[in-house]
Amino acid sequence: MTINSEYASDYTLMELMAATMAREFQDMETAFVGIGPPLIAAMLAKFTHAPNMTIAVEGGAIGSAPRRLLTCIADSTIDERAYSCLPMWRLFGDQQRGFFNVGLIGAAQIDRYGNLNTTAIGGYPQPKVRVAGSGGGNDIGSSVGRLLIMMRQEKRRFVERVDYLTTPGFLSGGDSRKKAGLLGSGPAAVITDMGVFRFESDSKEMYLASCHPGLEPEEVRANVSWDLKIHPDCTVTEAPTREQVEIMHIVDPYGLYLGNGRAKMADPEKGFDFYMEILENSYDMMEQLFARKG
Amino acid sequence: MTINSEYASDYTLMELMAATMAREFQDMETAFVGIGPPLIAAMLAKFTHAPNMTIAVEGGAIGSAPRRLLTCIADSTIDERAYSCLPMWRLFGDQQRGFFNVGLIGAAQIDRYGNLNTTAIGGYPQPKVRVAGSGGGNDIGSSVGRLLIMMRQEKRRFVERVDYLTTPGFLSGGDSRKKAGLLGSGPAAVITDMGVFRFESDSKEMYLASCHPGLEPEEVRANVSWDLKIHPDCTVTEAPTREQVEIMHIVDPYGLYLGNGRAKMADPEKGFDFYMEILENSYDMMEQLFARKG
Amino acid sequence: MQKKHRTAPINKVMSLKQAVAQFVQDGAYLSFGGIGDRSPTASVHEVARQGKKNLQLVSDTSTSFVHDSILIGLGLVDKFEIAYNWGGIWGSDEVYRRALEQEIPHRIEIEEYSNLSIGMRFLAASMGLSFMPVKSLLGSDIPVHNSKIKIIDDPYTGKPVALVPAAYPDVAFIHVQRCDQMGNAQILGHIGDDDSLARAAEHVIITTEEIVPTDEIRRYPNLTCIPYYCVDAVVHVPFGSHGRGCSYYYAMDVPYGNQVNKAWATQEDFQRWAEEWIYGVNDWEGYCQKIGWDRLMRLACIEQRYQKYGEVR
Amino acid sequence: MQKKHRTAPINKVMSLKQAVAQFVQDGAYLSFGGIGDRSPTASVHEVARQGKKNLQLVSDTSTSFVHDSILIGLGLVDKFEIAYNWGGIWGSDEVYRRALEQEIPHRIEIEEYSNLSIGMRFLAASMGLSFMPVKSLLGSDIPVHNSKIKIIDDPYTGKPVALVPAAYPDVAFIHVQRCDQMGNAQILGHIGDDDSLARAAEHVIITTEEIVPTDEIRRYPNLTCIPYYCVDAVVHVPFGSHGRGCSYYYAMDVPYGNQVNKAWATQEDFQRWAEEWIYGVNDWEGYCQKIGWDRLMRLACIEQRYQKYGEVR
Repeated sequence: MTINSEYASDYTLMELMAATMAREFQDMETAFVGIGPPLIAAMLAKFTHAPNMTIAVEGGAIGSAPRRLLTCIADSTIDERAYSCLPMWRLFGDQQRGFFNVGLIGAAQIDRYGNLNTTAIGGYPQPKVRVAGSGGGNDIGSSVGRLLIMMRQEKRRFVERVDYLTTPGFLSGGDSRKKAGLLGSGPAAVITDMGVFRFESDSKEMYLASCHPGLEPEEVRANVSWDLKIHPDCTVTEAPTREQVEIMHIVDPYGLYLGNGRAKMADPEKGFDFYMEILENSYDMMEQLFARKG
Repeated sequence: MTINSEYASDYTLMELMAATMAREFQDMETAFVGIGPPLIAAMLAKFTHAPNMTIAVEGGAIGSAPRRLLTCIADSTIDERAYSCLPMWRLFGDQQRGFFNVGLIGAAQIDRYGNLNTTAIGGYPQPKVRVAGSGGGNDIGSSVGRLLIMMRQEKRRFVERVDYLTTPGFLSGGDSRKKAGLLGSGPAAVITDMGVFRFESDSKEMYLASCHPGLEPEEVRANVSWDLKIHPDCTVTEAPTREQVEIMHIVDPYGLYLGNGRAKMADPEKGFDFYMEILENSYDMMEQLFARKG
Repeated sequence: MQKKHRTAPINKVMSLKQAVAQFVQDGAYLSFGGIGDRSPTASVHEVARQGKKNLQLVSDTSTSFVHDSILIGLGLVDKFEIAYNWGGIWGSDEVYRRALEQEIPHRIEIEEYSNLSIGMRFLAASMGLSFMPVKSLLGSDIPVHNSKIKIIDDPYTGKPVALVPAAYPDVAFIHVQRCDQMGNAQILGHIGDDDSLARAAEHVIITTEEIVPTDEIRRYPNLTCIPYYCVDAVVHVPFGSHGRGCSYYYAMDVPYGNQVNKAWATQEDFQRWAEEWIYGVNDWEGYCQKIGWDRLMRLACIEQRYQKYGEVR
Repeated sequence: MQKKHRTAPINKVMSLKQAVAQFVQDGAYLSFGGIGDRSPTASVHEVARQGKKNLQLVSDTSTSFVHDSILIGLGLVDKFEIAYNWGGIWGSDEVYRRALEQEIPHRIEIEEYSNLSIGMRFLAASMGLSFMPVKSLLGSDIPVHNSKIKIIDDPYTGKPVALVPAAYPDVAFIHVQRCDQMGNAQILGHIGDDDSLARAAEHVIITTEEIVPTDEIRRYPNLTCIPYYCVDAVVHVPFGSHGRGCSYYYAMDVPYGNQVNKAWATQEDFQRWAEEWIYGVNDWEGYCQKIGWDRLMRLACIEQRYQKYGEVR
């Protein structure tokens, strides 16, 4: 065991989530990745065990190798040294055709069968809380090889039935997904700040597969609205390795996604200089990372 | 009247056809043009009265400005200094959307309502004579703004009903074209080696609009299988101008389309050198033409 | 559906003021293109400045703070056909929340799709068709609340497939890197659905970072994803996507969005922001002046340190 | 329909012999891409040389003398789905005529479309769909003789519209100008339907004029209309379209086609031609040797006098 593969002793919960999610990607895969922490998780996979994984993002770029943090699924960074830039409908068409092994997105609400809500909490069309809408979420959930989900664990977010079904998981379970005409194999894993969830092969019901260090299964169950099944072999989530943490610090050195960097950028006086500083320093740091792991 | 706009005294029948067809194009139009003499007619229009006409061809190129003779709707020449190169389906989609004012194609057979056959003469699927098939012909005839047709006049080619309806003209006349769901306004003119034909506005039946110099309407009618209508104002087709003939000689100096150049190229000994000679000389001649009329 | 107006290969350069005045009517069905970056922000501001109202908007992914939300917050929008509207890293869109949760400033009708299905709506219209099939939307609540989506048994496989209706905007605004005077527009980098949108709309207004000679366009014909015949107006608007970036030209201004996010906290705050940044200037050049040319130049320099088209950086 | 096999970003360079042997079975449903130029002529010859038989072919426009006709004349084809098959300036295709008029060398089933509707078949398959709507074909005899085309009342407008079935070839052969080892392929100039075909096929064999480093691909990401994930094999085949041209690399060899046209006058002539030009050489390099490298170089020089990508010529 090299020093890099030793477990880190110091890491944040967000870093644990990203590191855990990174392990869901395999080398050589083509991945469709959504905005925010999912992008960090995918970059982390690429710079550790999955150097030949290709990342595609909604704007239409495939296989970019940016030396800056991606701030969006459609900022100029996604074009940087990309293999290909396509129209968005073409990229999603490629996904529908089955070229993408795996997709990773977030959600505001999830239910027992892995269906996701990113549209509206409490009522539609005039909800209590309105959120972004499907974007590419519905498309990825409908067709990608396997779907990965990353979200916050709260009882009101883990519900019996989503208020609005934006992105199909397994619908009402069993073979209902297939009967609806959907492609892909549906959700494979949900990773939250409390644990890792997977789905039974026949019923397609979500179960708890591992708890993050320091938590008991019952504590997780208390943050789920339905009677959550706990796998008999439910384990403790593996901690991030030293290498994983180190790379997250290089990829997101100012904690834009995994820390409080965004608040600092909102400062009307110093925010812009701070942003320029991030960009100015990024090139060399990332070049070193590519030299090591690219 | 300048010397260029005077009528030429010496021209071939093919040159008359091309010159007459060229007059069907207007400046500023976007034209979808098929292979062979149609391309010469369109180039001729562009280098005379329609300098801002844009030519699009099936391969996917728009607005090329080649300094070589186009030998095909999809040879490398069509890319030369093009505005845009698109996939073919996209170009035809643009046509279906209505971006193209006019299209010009050839045919093996035509009928009373301007329907075209480019597939099979005498029986289908095992015909007496098999020809190329639709290619883009059906698509252009189905959707382009107005359709122009250029073909040889023979009784067996001008028939009551085409053996195989490859490309829709006015179907069975009247409003049958519109009822079938077709777009565009259908055939506008047919130009042959004997005359110019147009279509009645209500019945959509073809009539003779002008005879080429030296021919009488009855001679044309004798080369049509149905009881051809002759317009009361049927005139004599205007001769090519000197300028038109001069430009055809520059554009196709070796008569590849309008003369016997192709036979010369088939010579196994000297054909290739002849072809190289054509290409080597073309650049300067066409540059001069662009300088004059581009 | 075929075009009513065909556009010719003529010089179409005009001011943004003129283009909006000439092509946008009250009640128009508009689409602002781009996806994230290449946001036609300058055009959004100009439509707002001219007070065009009762608008119907259609977009795939709309980026808050630079896009449709501005018009929604100003009460200029009656209907919104949309897949995604949010601020991303910039945070939540309180204007959008207020409109949909509390009907502030007034109720807007919402018609929802996914990114691919909006893309297919533009693709259908780009080809003069009235619908396209798609394997998204099935089993979700999107078609439950949107009767324009039809779920049918596929006539070839017998399995369920969704049909979405073509979207034919009256006017589309698209910001590009390079365009010639007649409207041959080249997009560098990611394209979003702008190739289809340019064909779907009855009129197209191109704003461009650079107007280049047609001979320059001819050097890379494959980059011309929008030919002149789609285009009605060509407007030279450097930094026309500010807030967002423009690939190979300037980077996204992340702090800008984080600051605007705060400035939109209440409807009164939003109104003050619009008074200052939209109505308080005459045109986009006034906006750039106000943001600061030094800031814009720094965004350009940093982008070009990382990438310049055709170069190894 | 989703892909059965996903291809990874690995080195896929191999010989044409190996690629054909590995991916093409007897009875396969094949498509040779290109449109006029960029004909995958070398691939057609190799499939013929390996005697793959009972083939089903699908193409939009197939150019005689370098394309599907060769396999038809050799009796290797059972079925042909096609919009256009002819020689253009090279004249009539007597092999095709004999096959359809006289069932020489044997009967082939013919299924006819138009160029756009074949393009829509590939576009449908490229997105995993089973059909596409199109406003061509209506009122013509094409659907009369092709029961796979369905004319329906458009569910949105009530007017007639044609539906065409997706085409999912087992293997597509596409010739391009530039490609890296993992299969990121760049087409310069006109594209035909190859962008869709590459996605529609279960396996894709790219023959390329040049194999370039991936860093070179990254300089112009918009030119990569076929990403690596579509591609199973990358084969370096300079002058792989000879007979036809390859934009920016070499011109069409017009006299070649005029000569081959004569050489195909009777079935016996055609057989002799094939013995000499296909079976009489080991591979495409043997063919180039026989045609003459001097001749090929002259075609390259003359093309590059007129155009070179990105340059003003």
